[in-house]
This record gives sequence, structure tokens and C-alpha cells, in this order.
Amino acid sequence: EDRMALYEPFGEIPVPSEPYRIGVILKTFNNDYFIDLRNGFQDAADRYGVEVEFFAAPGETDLLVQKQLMEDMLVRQFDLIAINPSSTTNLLEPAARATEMGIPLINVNDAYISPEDQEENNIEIISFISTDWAEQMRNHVRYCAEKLGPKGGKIAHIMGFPGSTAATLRLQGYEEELANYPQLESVAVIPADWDRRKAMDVAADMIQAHPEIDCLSASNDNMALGAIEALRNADRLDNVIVMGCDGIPDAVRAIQSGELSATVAFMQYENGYNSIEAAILHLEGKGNLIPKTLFGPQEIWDKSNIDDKVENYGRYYSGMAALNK
Amino acid sequence: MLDAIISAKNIHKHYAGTHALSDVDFEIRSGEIVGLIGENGAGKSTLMRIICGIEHPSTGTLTVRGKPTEFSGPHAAQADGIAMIPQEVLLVDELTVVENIFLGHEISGATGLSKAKMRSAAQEILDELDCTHIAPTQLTGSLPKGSQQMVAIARRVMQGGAIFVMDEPTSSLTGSETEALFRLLRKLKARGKSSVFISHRLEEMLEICDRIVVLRDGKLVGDFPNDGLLTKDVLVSSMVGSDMADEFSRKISEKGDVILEAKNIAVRTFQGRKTPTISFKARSGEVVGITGLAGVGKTELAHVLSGLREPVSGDICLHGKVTKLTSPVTALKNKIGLVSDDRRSEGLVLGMAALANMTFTSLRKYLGLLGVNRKAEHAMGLSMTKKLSMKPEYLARDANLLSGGNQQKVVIIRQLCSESEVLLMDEPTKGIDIGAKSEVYQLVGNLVAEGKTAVLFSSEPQEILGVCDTIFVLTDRSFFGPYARGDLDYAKLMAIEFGTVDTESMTKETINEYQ
Amino acid sequence: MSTAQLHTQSSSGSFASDIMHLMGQTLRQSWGLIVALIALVVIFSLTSPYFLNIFVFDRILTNASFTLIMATGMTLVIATGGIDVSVGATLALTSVVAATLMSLGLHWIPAASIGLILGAAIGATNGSIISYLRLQPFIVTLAMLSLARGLTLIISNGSPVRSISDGFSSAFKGDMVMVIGFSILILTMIVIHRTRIGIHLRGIGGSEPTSFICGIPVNLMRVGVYSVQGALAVLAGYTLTASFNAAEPTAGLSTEWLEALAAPIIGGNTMAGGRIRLFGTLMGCLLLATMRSGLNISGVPVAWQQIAIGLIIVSAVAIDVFTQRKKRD
Amino acid sequence: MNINKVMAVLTRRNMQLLPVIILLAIVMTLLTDSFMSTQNIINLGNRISINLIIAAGMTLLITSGGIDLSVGSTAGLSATVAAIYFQSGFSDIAGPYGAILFGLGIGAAVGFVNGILVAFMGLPAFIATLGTMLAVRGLVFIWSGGRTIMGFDQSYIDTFSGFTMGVPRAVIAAVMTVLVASYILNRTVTGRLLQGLGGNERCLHTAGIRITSLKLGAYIMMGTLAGLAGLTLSASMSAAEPFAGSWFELDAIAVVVMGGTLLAGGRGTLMGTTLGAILLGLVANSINLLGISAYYHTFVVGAMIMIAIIIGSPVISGARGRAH
Ligand SMILES: Nc1ncnc2c1ncn2[C@@H]1O[C@H](COP(=O)(O)OP(=O)(O)OP(=O)(O)O)[C@@H](O)[C@H]1O
Ligand SMILES: Nc1ncnc2c1ncn2[C@@H]1O[C@H](COP(=O)(O)OP(=O)(O)OP(=O)(O)O)[C@@H](O)[C@H]1O
Ligand SMILES: [Mg+2]
Ligand SMILES: [Mg+2]
Repeated sequence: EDRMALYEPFGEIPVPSEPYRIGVILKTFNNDYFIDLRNGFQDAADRYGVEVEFFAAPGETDLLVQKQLMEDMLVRQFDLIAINPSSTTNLLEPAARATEMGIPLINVNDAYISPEDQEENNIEIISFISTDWAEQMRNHVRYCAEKLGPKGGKIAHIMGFPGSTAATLRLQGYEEELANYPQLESVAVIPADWDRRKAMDVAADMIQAHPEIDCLSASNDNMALGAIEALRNADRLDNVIVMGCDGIPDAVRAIQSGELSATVAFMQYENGYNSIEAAILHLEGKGNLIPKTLFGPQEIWDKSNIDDKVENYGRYYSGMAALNK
Repeated sequence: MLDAIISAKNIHKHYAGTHALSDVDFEIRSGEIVGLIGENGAGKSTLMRIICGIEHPSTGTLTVRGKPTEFSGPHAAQADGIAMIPQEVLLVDELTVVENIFLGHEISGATGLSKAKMRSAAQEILDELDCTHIAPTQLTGSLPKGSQQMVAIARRVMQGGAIFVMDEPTSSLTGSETEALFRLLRKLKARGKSSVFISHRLEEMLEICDRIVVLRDGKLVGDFPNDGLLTKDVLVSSMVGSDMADEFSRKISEKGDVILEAKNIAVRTFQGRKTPTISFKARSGEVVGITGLAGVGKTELAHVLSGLREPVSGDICLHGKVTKLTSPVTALKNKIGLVSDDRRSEGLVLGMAALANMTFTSLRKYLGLLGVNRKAEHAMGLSMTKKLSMKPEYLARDANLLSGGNQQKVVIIRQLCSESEVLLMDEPTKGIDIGAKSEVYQLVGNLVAEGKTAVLFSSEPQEILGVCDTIFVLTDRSFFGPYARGDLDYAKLMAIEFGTVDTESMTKETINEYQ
Repeated sequence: MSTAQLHTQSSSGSFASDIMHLMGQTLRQSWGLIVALIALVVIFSLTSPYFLNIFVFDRILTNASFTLIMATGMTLVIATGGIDVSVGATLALTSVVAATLMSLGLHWIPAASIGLILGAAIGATNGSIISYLRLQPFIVTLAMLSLARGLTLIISNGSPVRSISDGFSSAFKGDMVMVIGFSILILTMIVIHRTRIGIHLRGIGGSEPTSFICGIPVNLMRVGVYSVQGALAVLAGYTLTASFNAAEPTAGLSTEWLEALAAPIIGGNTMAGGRIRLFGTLMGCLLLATMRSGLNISGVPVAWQQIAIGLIIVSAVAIDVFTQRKKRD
Repeated sequence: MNINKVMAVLTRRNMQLLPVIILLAIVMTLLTDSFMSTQNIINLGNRISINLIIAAGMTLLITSGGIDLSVGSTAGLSATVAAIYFQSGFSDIAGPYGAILFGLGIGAAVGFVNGILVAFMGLPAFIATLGTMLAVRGLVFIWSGGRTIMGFDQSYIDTFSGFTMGVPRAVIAAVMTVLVASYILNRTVTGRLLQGLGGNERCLHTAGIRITSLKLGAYIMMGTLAGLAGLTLSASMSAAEPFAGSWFELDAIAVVVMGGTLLAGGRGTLMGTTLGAILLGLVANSINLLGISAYYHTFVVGAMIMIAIIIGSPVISGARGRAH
């Protein structure tokens, strides 16, 4: 079956000369975002006839476990390994070892092994296939500024697990972009550890402390949905703009029902899919076609465009197909 | 007169709600053995804890070798050569005997601990105490209580000093162990060391002490030189405040049907030896006594009869029916209750109030509409404390804050108020003062008169001879009995226990009588 | 055993015979775990062709050594009847502090020493609060966990601290983990068996009142043990920092300290205290590391791995409990 | 005098946190306008209740000398099971009650397994429940496929997150749990035996008490309450997250111990536990309301717990007692 082009950065992909074995190490499997990423890998592998095997640590903060996991995978003689590191540093050692063993690496999403680190540690990474995390929260701030108009208003940020790469970079983007909008005042930044229930409590406290709040920016959809519960309990659903990130099915449904204002979708499925394509290109000796960094598109989905998005992308995102009906 | 090494003046000690000691003067002179007696809760242990720096007096002064002193802790007192063997044996179960003996005083050589040296030194001191059966490398927790007491004594002696305070060491010791201890005390005395010795066995006190001091209700009420004229009666009346009738008297009742029967039971003792087969019958209305030297397997027999362990062979019959007691639960269901000989680890929940300890097996009796009826529960507690001359305020106190004897009373009360038909009592009067002892016997007598049965496991000959209707003697080689009350006297009992009578004929006699 | 026998045994009791005795005892205590470990190796060799491989064994040993560093300290802590749940947080905090100092231009030796002192100080604080205020170890170290974790975030601002110097890396990286882990284990074994410290620690765990009466400085010993545990957490953190080439503020959050706690218990040390079985702790670390690598290499998905690890932890302890119980009967 | 009486109550072991709570509440009322608002009180109640449901059970369990580290995973499992129930359309047959039954049932089942491991096989509770914690988390991953499941019926959500007479249902559930637990602990034979069990297991065994079934019962009770907490959680979120409930066990144990229950067993107080849960919720609420910077959160929570336990330590509160 042909792929419907969402985003095809590489053009035509050659037919693999052999059924390559590709290992994929994800951070974890415990939320929809990672499952989408995984599905992207799986679909592409099925389409091009290569083999993938998935591994993940139990939790996002299991840095050491993920490192040990990768070390163990090195003995399994994969043709290529795609890594989705929990932090910018935890996989440096096994990655160096992989390079030494001649196993090519692709860095997908989340933490990024920077060129300096690659050089210093003798790591060769074919490509960083990801999204600009900071940009996602910049989008939040811009969206909020646009909705509130010139008179501006008050905004607060519900942060992910402090110390995790995504949470840190997103907070950075949020703070940097705010500097450009003096009419927006950030009244609180509180972590809720990616946890829906914690986000609900945090949001409840935010609207208590700052009843005049206009806008809540949550570092992911899960927490945005928690915030919505808090707003519902406080009867404030109608006059607070809530923004999430990831575009998971629950969030899409909440946008359709008008509870969630917007989410930043960044095509995690595509990142997985493109990684397999890049892998095949590389293994077929066409590595020159792959850029060192490939940031996929990101889009703001809100009430105005959500139905189109579901129709176009629904079949690629787990759980979203059901939303069509 | 000899010099006082330590003298305590005007000692007061208050605890929340109690006056444990009031205005006590006490001194220990060099080279003497002082006896300290008093009823349970009189304050003996408290006084000794203060002298040994484990507790501070509320008011009062300590003078050590003429110098006023305030001990900052037990180590300070130890540095002055004063230390005690507490009433509740304090050993670390998880350590071996050597490690316990040298705890805090280990010997080190060039390459670290001198384990061999310590081992042989420990062996020496154990030999001196006649404890050849204790291996120094054994885990202390696996030893019987009596042997643990001997290890505690060995440790105390090993650590040396000028004053040896021993709080009721003999309550868990047997005759021969006690003798070994007395030999040691005399040896220490000959070296000019002093000892303080606490016991409820007044005969012992008269035997070993140079001077006997009596405490009652926290006050010092007597100080008698043991000049050979001192008698037990004088001590008792000073202790209790009045004269006492025969301590072993109890109601004697008609014997009824056989309730419990042991048929050819053999058990394994903790040393791994198998006992001879044991058969006896216990009728309602009867107090059966089972006696014998330490380590012959009395406790194990009690355990078998209460479902705590399985016999090597033989059966238990209840009301004529063979019954398998697989656990204490089945025993309780069959109305068999055990007063364990180890109150701290088996008898009590130390962190729980005394009243709760008394009632937890019979709590269902006090269930009301809103759950446990605390008033009814408390009323029962009050009536029992009255019977055993305990103070009512003890009921609310945590068990571990009670004096040793009162703890033992709590254990007995639990069995008395549960509805057991068969009461197995393993050394039940350990550490109980003489007055309370006779109260326990009377209570047992009353219970038996109601048609229940009591089996008393005891190594105290006086108790066995004075209280029991029927007596059996367990030895390494055979199980002797039954002997009716009066059949045995002290000399004959000893002869059987030590195997110095013609056991052939005794055994025959026994079998004939039994069938 | 007769007295005579005992005497001959003790008179020949030299250092060497002590060791023989110790080894015999250790084998008797831990054969269940040894069998379990061998069984695991056999099973994994059968399920994956990649398992029997020098590289894999090297990894297993390294991973086990990492856990061993903290588990050794934990063995001592639980011997006193205590527990320390703050080790993971101490590990992260001290690594971040040392790395920050290095990034400010301090040479790695003083930087690492300051981190080490800080870790020992955190442990000493734990120990002092537990001892002198008579509080329960679990809750004190739990509060410490939050405090240290919070400080870590404040200092690092949530990002990994880079600029780890080469000297630091080479001192703590790669095979150094094994060297550090096993040196600590052997050193601790010697101290525990050749000095009074081991007896005193077990004494405190077995019966604190007894130890107190015997003049053991109970409180001081406890402060000491928690300080050692703190310092060991620092060393473990340094090996992690060296291998990441950065101090991660989220290091040591869950699996690291949970395994450091599980390993001694799998190895037959009891939470109630009174026991020190360092060889058992080592076996516990090896079992956990073998399990993890074996499951990874056999391609078992993470969810099933969780289940398998749970089951294996439980069965390892069950085997131990049953073999011990049989011996007692 | 009256003052003395009040002081006596406040320094009692299970009440030691009350002064801290009152102080914090007063400070917060003075510092912020929003603290004393109805909505904030309701939020606080909701936040505390889930922790309290687990902590109440944990109080009984710890009192009996046990511990359960698997409660967080179990809560996640029960939420997942309830969600799957609605997803598979069973609600047409049995309505929301089926989900509640399944959720509590699976909790009880995990408790049963723990009980078997601890009571019958004699494994140390800490390690046995650590094992089930991992295994149950694995089950949650497998059954949920790692994704958040939605689609709860409104009737289910209302059962747990509505209001009865102005009081949130979650709070009612927590209060009921605490009351029942308190009744069991203080007024029933079972409660007395649980205390005894934690104090000296061997004594109860010797006395002929069926300790295995007692322990088993305690673990089943704990599992069921973890299930209830999971259901409450999923209803409040209208979703079951696979990672929901992680670290619930640490919060619950912290609260229980802060309240003055001995981790070694033998003595427990539900009043203390309740105050502990209130304090923990209050601290989190306070730092959020005060807008303390994100990175200081963990630190402040730790500092507050440390201060609370130090003030309540026997040495410090005991010294106060002696001065009177
Ligand atoms: N820590 C404590 N708190 C409160 N009361 C205590 C404490 N220790 C002892 N007591 C009380 O002090 C009194 C004296 O106790 P002590 O142990 O000295 O008695 P004793 O003479 O040794 O009795 P026994 O013969 O039974 O051992 C008792 O009423 C006891 O309950
Ligand atoms: N395996 C064992 N481990 C530890 N203690 C044991 C063991 N077996 C028995 N004991 C304890 O050893 C003590 C002595 O037991 P035994 O029955 O051999 O002697 P006894 O006749 O009851 O003598 P005693 O008069 O000293 O009680 C008892 O307290 C018993 O509980
Ligand atoms: Mg006493
Ligand atoms: Mg006995």
C-alpha cells in the first residue's frame, strides 16, 4: 500500500537489498506519544520489509536502565540502532561503543546527542530526526498572545518532570518567547511531572492563587487534560485558554468537544517512519541524502482545524481513527 | 566495718504516674554479697538501674568511693567497676556466644580481632560456670533461657569490675546452674569483690547473702545482717507487712473424668536428643505436676501438648479421643491454653497495654453493640488485678514498663480468663514474689475446683511437691510416675531426678500403677 | 561437641582457619542463591544465542558492581535495623555539585572530594537525626530524599551539568566501576570480619538496649554507618557521572536505589537487622544484573521484564527462606 | 487548667502534627486571599482523599507489622481494569457497578497474592511486595498497551467525583475509610489482634491466634483499598493512565509514619495518619498558592516533612512534656 505523504523529506526510498534488522530503543512505552512513535517505526518497517525490534526502559527517568539496555542490545548484531535517549548524556557510552563496533545510529526525538558530544566521544550519528522542543512552547505563547489580543493577560506554565530534557527545553522556549510579548505576564511555573492527576492539583492551585488567569500552557497533553478537570471543577472551563502538546487522541477529543483550546502536534509518527527510511537509505549506501538534523513540522491544532486534521492524519495516529466516527 | 564502695542517699525515682522509689538509702561495701528482696514492683530493679548508671534518680545522690558522682550512662558506671546483669537477659540473639560475651570489649591483635583468643577465653569462663554444654560459636538466640542467663553472667564476669549486680539471675536457672553461680559469687567475694543479688527465692538469699535489704512500695523497710539467726519468716513479714500462711495452700477438689491423656509421646529436646516415651493422664479437678532437671524436655512436652510442635511419636487424647494438635489454633479450639516459660518473646506483646495483653484471646466475651466494650473489659482486668495484688493503674501501662513479676502475672491472667479446660503452665511462677505465688496457686486451685485441669511444668521441687495432686518425673532415661501427693518427699524426688535410685524397680512400679 | 574438641579447634584457630570457616559458612548460607544464579545463566544461554559472550559478562559484572557500591553500604545500614532511601538523591546531588565545581574551573580531585564530604555529611545528618532525635530511619531519609532532590534541581537548574574533566572520567569510568565496587566489598568484608565494627553493628540491629548496656557508642556508630552509606552513594554517582560524561539531575531516581536496597535483602540480610551477609549482597547484585541483561538480550519486552524481575526477586527470596527454614528444622 | 488540657492533647503522640497544621493554615490565610476559599478547601479535600484512602489501610497494615509497596501499581491496575471494562462495553450489562466490582476485585486479588507470599510462604513483606509492585506494573503496561484509556461512563465518574450535600464524594470515601479503619483498629477483636501481631507475632502464635489468616486479611484489605484509590483517581481524571499511582506507596508510608505510627509495628493511629495526610496536602497546596519557583518545590516539601517530624520527635515533644 502506498504511503500518503504527510511529510516525505527523502523522496524515493530504494527497496532494501536484504531484510535489515533494526533495533529501536525508546524512553518508555508508558504513554500514547511513545506508542505513536513506535507505530511509525513499525509501519515503515512493514512497508519496506525490514525487521524492527523495540526496547524501552520502564520509566522516563530510568537513565541507567536505558543505558544498560542499549549495552545489552549491542551484542545482538543489529544492522542499525535508532535511539530515543532519556537524557542528552545517558547513552553516550554505549553509543560510542556502537560506533566502534560499526553499528550506525540514528537519534530520534527527545534528548539530542549534540555534534560536540559526538565528536568528543567518537560517536557517529547519521541523523537527528526530531522536532524543535523549545519551538513547541513558543507556539503556545504565540497562540495565547494572538487569542488575547493587544491587551494581553496572565499566563501560567505547567511543567513536566523537572530535569527531563523535554520539560527543560519546553520551559526554555516558553520563557524565551514570553520576552517578546510584554503584554503577557507569566504568573506561575509549577511542575506536575507529566502526571495528569498532579497537573489537576497544580492547576486547581494556580486558579486559586490567580483567579484572573487567562491562559494555561501545559508541557504535554496529559497535563493539559488534568488542568481541564481542575477548570471544570472550578467552573472556569469557558474563560481559560488551555494548551497542550503532543496531539494524543484524548487531546484531540477534548479539542473537538471544546474543552481543550489547542495542542501542538509534532508528528511523532512521522519521526518514527522517517527514521526507518533514513536507515534504509543509509544501509543502501545513500547516506549522503540524509541531512544531519531533520526537524519535522509542528502544527497547532485547535477547534478551527481539528476535524481536517483528524480526517487527514487519523489513520496514522493510534486511537485517532476512532475519532473519525 | 568495711568501707562502702558506693552509697546512695535519699534516692527518689518518679515515672509518669508512679513513685518507684522514695527516699531510699542504700550502700554496698567491699567484699560483701548484699541481698535485695521485695514484692513485685517494689523497686528493686529500679534501684539497681540507678546504681549502675542506666537511669538517673529523680533526686538523691550517689557517692562512689567517697566521691559524689553522677553517672552519664552505663559505660560511665562500668568505668567505675559497677555493672549489672539486668532482670530481662540482655543478649543479642543474632550474635554467637563469644561475640556476646565480648560485646563492647573485644580483644584485638595485630591482624584484627583475635577470634581464637576470645573463643578460648569464653570457653574457660563457661567451663568455670559449669556450662560445658554451651559451645562458644553457637548463636545465642538458639540457647535455652537458662543458658542465656549463664552467658549473660559470663559476660559480666569477663568484663570485670568491683561490683556485680545481678537482678534475679536464678529465676531461669536450675539447681546446678544456681550452684555454679553461687560458687562464682563466693570466689568473687574471696577476691574482695562485692555483689548485689536479687531473688524471690528466700532460701537462696539466706544461703548466699551477707546482708539482706528489704524494699516495700519503693521504701526501704529492713536491713538484716545474715548472722545465721535470720529466718525466712522474718523476711516475709518485713516484705509483705504481715505474716503469711503456707504459700502452697490451695483448694483440693474431687477428681473427675480424664480430660487429657498423653500416650507414648516422645519429643525431641532442643539438643536433639529424644526423650523417653511419656504417658500420663490428667483428670478434671486435678493439678498434675511434671518435673525434672533442666533440658530434659519439659518445655518441649508442653509445646507438644499445646500444638506448638509435633511429637516424634505418640498420641494426644482429649476426652478419650485421639486428637491431632497441629497448631496452637487447634489447641485453643480444644480449650488447651499454655503459659509459656518465656514471657518476653512468647508470653507478652511488650508494646501493648497490660489489659490488652490479658484479654486478646478472650476479647470476644466483651463484644457489645459498638464493638469491644471497654468498660466490661476493664472491669474484668480490675477484678483479676485485685486477686493477684497488682495495682489497678498497671492495667493501662505498656507491658514492658511493668516490673518483671507483674509481667508474669499478666501472662497468667490471660490464661485464667480465657475459657481453657486444660491449663498448661511452664514455669509459671518465674520471678513472681512469694505472696503473688501463693495467690496464683489459689487461683489455679479454684479453677480446678470448677472442673478444669492444670498441668504444671516446673523444675522447682518445692512448688511441685507443695501444689500438685499427681506428680511425674521426666529424666533422660525414663518417665516416672504417677506419684500421689505425699508419695514423694524432697529427698526421694531428687533421687529420682538424678537417677540415684533403683530405676528398674521404679519403672515397673510406675507401669503397674499406671495400668 | 565436647569441650576438648572445641579447645583443639580454637588453639589452631588462625587467620587462615578463620577464613576457611567463613567460606564454609558463606557457602552454607548462600547456596540457594548460587544455584539460582547458575540456573539463570543456563536459561538465558538457551533462550538467546547472544548471551554467552565475554562482552555480556563484562557488562553484567560492571552493572552488578555499580549496584554493589551502594548495596554494600545498605547491607551495613540494614544490619543496624535501619534503611536509607535517600541514596539515589544523594548520588544525584553530589554529582551535580562536583560537576558544577569542575565547571567553575576547580581541579577534579578537590571537586570530587568536596562532593564526597557532602555525601558523608548528608549521611551523618541522617544518622544524627535518627539517633539523637529517635526518629524512624525510613521517614528521615525520605524527607532527606526530597531535600537533596530539590537542591539538585536548584543547583543544576534541571539540566545535566557537563564539563567533566578527563581525570575524573578516567578515575571512575569503565572497568573502574568494577575495581571500585569490588574494592569496597572486600574492604568492607575485612573490616566487618577482622574488627569489632561488624559485631557492634549487628549488636545494634539485634538488640539496641544490649549494645547500649555493653558500652557500645550506639548513636555514634549509627551516624558512622549512614555517613559511609552517604559517601558510597557519592562514589556510585561518580561512576554514573563518568559514564554519562555529565552529572544528570534525574539520576538515581528509582531503579538505582531500589536495586541497592533489594540486593542485600535478596542476599539474605534481613530488614529487622542483626545480620551481615556481604557475600549474599554480592549474589543479589549479580542476580539482578544477570536478570536485566538476560531479559534484554533475550528480547523480552519491557512489560514482561517487569513481571519477570518481580517474580525472580520473589522466588530468589523464597528459595532463601525455604533453605534457611529447612536448616532450622 | 483548660490550657493545660489543650496542651496535653496537642502533645499527644497522635496529635503532634496538629500545631504545625494550624500554624501553616494561619500563615496561609494571612498571606493569601485564596487559601480560605471554599473552592480551595474542596481542592484540598480532593487532593488529600486518595492518599488518605491508601494511608488508612497502610496504617492498619503497618500496625500489624506488614508493609505493602505495591499499592501504587495496584491502584493503576484497578483504574486500568475499570477502563477496559467500559471500553469492552460491559457497562451495558452491569453499569458502572461492574467496573467498581472489577476494580476492587483486582485490588483484592493483588492483596491476596501479597498475603500468600507474606503470610503463608513467610517472605519478608518489603521484598515480596516490591516484587508484586514490579509485576503488577508490568501487567498494567500489557493490559493498557501503554496508553491512557478514556471512555468512562458519566455515571461512573459521578459515583466518585460528584458531591453529596456539598461534600466531594472522594472526601466522603476517604472519611468513611478512615472511620471504618479506626473502628476496626480500636473497637474490634481483629484490630486488637493486628496490634498484637505487629507487637509480637510469636506471642500471638503461641496463644493460638490464627495469624496467617489475620495477615492475609490485612493484605487483602490493603489491596482492596488500593483498588478503591485507583477507581477514585480514574474517575477524577475520567481516564486511566498506565503510570497512574506510581509512588503512591511512598506518599502513604510517609504520611503514616509522620502521623506517629511505628514502622516496626504494634502501634498505629489513624488520627495521626489523617493529620499527616492533611499536612502533606497542605504543604503542596501552600507552595503552589505562594507561587514558589518550580525548582524549589521538591526542596520545600522535603523541608516541611523534615521540620514536621523533628518537631514531633519523641525527644523534642518529650522534653516539652517533662517541662510541665
Ligand atoms: N520506665 C518506666 N515507666 C513507668 N513506670 C516504670 C518504669 N520502670 C519501672 N516502672 C515502675 O516502677 C515500679 C518499680 O519497678 P521495678 O522494676 O523496680 O520493680 P521490682 O522490684 O524489680 O519488681 P520485680 O520483682 O517484679 O522485678 C513498678 O511499679 C514499675 O511498674
Ligand atoms: N531449638 C530450640 N531453639 C531454641 N530454644 C529451644 C529450642 N528447643 C528448646 N528450646 C528452649 O530450651 C529450653 C529448655 O528446654 P527443655 O525442654 O529441654 O528443658 P526443660 O525441661 O523445659 O528445662 P527448663 O527447666 O530449663 O525449662 C526451653 O526454654 C525451650 O523453649
Ligand atoms: Mg525487677
Ligand atoms: Mg522448661
